[in-house]
Amino acid sequence: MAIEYQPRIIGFLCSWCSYAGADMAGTARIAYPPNVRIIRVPCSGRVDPLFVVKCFQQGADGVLVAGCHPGDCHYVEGNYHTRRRFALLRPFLDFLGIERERFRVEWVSASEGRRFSQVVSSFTQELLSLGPREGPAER
Amino acid sequence: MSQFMSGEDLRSWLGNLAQERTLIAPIRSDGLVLFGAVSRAEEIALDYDNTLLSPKGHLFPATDTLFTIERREGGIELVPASVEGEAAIFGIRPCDALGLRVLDRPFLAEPADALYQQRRARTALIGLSCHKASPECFCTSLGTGPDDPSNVDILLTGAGEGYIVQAVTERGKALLATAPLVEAEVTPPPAPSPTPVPTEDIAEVARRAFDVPYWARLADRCIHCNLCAYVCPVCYCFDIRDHSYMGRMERMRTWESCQSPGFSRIAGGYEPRDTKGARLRQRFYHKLLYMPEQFGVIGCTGCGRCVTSCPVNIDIREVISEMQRLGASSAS
Amino acid sequence: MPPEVEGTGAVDPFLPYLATIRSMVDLTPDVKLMGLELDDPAIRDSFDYRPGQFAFLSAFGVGEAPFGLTSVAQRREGLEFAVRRVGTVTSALQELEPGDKVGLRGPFGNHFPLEDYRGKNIIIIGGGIGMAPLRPVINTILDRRADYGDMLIINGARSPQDLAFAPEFDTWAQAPRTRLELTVDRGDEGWTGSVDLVPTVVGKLKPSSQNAVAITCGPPIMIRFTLAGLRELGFADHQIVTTLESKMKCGLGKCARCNVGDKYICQDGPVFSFEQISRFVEQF
Amino acid sequence: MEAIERIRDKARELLESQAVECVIGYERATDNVGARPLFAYEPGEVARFIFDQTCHHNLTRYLRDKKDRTVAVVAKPCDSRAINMLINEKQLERERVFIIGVVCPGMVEVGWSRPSQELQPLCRYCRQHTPVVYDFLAGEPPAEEPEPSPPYPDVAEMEGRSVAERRAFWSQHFERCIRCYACRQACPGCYCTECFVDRLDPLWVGIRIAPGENEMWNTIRAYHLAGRCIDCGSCQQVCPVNIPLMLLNRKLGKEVEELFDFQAGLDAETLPPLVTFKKEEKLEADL
Repeated sequence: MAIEYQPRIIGFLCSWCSYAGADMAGTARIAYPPNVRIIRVPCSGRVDPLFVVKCFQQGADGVLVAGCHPGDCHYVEGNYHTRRRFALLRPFLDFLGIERERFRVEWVSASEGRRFSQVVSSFTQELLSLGPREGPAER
Repeated sequence: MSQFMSGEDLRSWLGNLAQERTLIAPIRSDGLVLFGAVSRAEEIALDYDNTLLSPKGHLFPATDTLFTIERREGGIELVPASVEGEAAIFGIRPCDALGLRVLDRPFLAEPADALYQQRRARTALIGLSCHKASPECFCTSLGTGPDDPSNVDILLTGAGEGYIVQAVTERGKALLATAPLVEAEVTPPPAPSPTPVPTEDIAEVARRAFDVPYWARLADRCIHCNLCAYVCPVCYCFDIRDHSYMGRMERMRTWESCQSPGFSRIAGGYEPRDTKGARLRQRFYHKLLYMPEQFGVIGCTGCGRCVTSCPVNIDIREVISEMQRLGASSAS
Repeated sequence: MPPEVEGTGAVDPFLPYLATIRSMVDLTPDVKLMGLELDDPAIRDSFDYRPGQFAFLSAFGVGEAPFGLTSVAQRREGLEFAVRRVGTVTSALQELEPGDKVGLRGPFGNHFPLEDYRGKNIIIIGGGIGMAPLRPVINTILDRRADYGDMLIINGARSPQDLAFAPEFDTWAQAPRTRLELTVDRGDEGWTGSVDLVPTVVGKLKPSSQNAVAITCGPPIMIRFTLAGLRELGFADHQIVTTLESKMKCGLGKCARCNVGDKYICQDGPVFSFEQISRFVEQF
Repeated sequence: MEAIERIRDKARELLESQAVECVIGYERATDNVGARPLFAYEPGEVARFIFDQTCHHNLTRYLRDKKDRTVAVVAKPCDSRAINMLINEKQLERERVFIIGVVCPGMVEVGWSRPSQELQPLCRYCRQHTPVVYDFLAGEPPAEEPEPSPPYPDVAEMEGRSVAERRAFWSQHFERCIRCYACRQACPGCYCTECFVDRLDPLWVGIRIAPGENEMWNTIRAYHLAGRCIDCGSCQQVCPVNIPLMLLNRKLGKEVEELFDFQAGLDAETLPPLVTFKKEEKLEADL
């Protein structure tokens, strides 16, 4: 029997909001798909677009960047930069042939455990329907 | 009387050759002519001046795995890379064939570079004489010429509807055993004559032209990309590092250029060649003085690739002429 | 033995020997002394080297870098390298522990011509990690003390804790006809010795150039001023020997990274007298 | 007076009065067809200057090599935008550069020894024929700047293809990259002391010259120029293997223009979009 395709998602979560939100989902026993590998970052503004491209190059099926809602950044304005940076990266990835659906930026606060679970679920569903990325990333 | 092969017969012979060994030949794609592996003779470009990159990459690849590193039960095993099968490069120009002869000096010197040595031993060179001299060509000033057979196994020279075939080496003769050759009375067209460049006593001149302001002035223009080294049939500097990907470890070597800023910077940050002028001079001195001193050969074959591809027109022909002038004047 | 290159009878020169780390000792905050044993007994027995020679050490998965052999072959105490943390390979090597595997290629290069120095007075001038290739020179001379004249060792470092071979200082200082002078750029509370730059100490001590050889290794700036000082004291360029550092990648005279004029530092060097260096077209 | 005469006169005047150490302009290349940069230090050298439709090099790239000197540079409109960009990014002091602006007729496609009348595609989309900043202008500015519509036909064409086609297109191009870094070296905006591709720790781009690593290199380099690329096309011009690098830059340029109404280097004061933000703006992640 063929092994069922399971998308691999790399999730960069801001330590103050989204990571805490993911934690909240865990302690509240809210289930979400196990497809996301979480990397905790101090701020979503720490996520260099290079990290995202590197993830795709190394074989990720999807990349999630999650941070505090605009206005709630622990570092006051980190996520405003995040917002601009990735508003540019997303169409650029698409232009390179990496479907825009494979990359998401989401705002998830520390209290939004349920929202985190929904984000991961819907992202996983979307990636499942897209199917695996074409060809190995590294040749 | 010469051995002769029609254009059609050449394609069919090459097609057969591609079945029995890896055949590297010029291919035209996106307006560029590059050497690449071909499986069918139709893919081969026959009407080209010269390829964008020299064929050195098929013996000394831009990226080469020296060995793989395998972790086994706490221990480590090193698995050397191996070279499999026979190969032939078709369409190599005499300048590039000389380039390989020059590369032999460092790479086959004891202890020989294993991968290069194996590839060299297994690769037949089927040369193609030049039908014209491009404006940048100056091979005749460097000891070869448009129809020089001395560094190939077989040399083909276009004549009329086909090619005059010279079997130069025993290996060449063996390869031609199955070729549809005919005896014919054909005269080759006169060899084109590239514009000469004054290379006489260049090493002597170079010694005297070392400390001149010319190098700093020339380097004003240089943007220090690696292009000249990468297109050159002779440049052989390389870098070695490990590459890890998903648990797989390889020791790799890649092309490197003496023009890249960190090329000679040592641990701790000291940079012996810390000016643009010193770096640029190194390129020409390695070719024109150090290689002659060390190996007895000039590290340039007159292919002209660096001339055509330099984004800012640093033209080795002009540099050589300037060195002649500067070396002569500082002697007097 | 590494496998032969198919059909040539030769050995792939890029393939390192495997070796096991036997000891890792902190010498300074950023230098560790790595003791190695080659895994293959046949190679271990035949592996011979001289002071001044170097080898490449591999941190597998990262890469390899050249290091001077700092042990003495005749002592048969295993191979020792002083590894200072300066880049990715040295950092990876410092992370390793006894029992871990490294790769080793070598020995490469020429060596200090100690045979030619018999009967001469020897001045050793080392700065920082530059003492690493000089340590086997000192220890070889101490092992054959009668063969050589007086020995003056000048060892400088940034601070007292950066004097890498401190555990051996007593042995050196107490050896017959041997004088050890230590100096630091910045002292600390316990430091009672000299606080001076190495070239200044050379100027103060004024070693005689009569029947003498000066062997020096250290940062380029130290070498430059030491050279000037020694010349002032009457040392001819052929009496001053150093070991050149360069960004080598192969050690085989192939990668051309260490090319200076018609010399490859990895094969023609790394040991040169200043008489030889002054004949280079390009000066380092 | 011809533009070239005015350039030569101004250059001679600047050198004779020692107002500048050197004048960076163009001279004829050794193929007698193309142009190459010329650094004139002596008034006697100014006769070698040329200016025509083969002078495609962006000479502002050299200004960082002469950072502590006062120099004059011949700048086309796109090049002049690089000067603004560099001043904005504190890489250049306005006082240290004398800008000899040239009205640009558009550059032609030139290959070694291959003369051509064909306008470079990039120049067909150009919206500035007069430099945006200069101290002296050689040539008469056109009555009004043309507004090509739409300004990004090349990008739009690529956007019209399927994701799979785009992926195939780029992997085919990136596969050819030999990582000579001529694109970086020719770019006025690429001035990092240590480029991400040269970093060993952390290692972002592996030593292999292979498609995956090449893709990393080319895409991240383009992204680093998002909102900074001044559309001069130097990277693409120098690429030995004809990778359409400007298509990457122009895609980002188009997005920047649409999202933030910004074009790099039009002035030296407006902050490029990725170093600033507006709290109230609504971008994709908020929708």
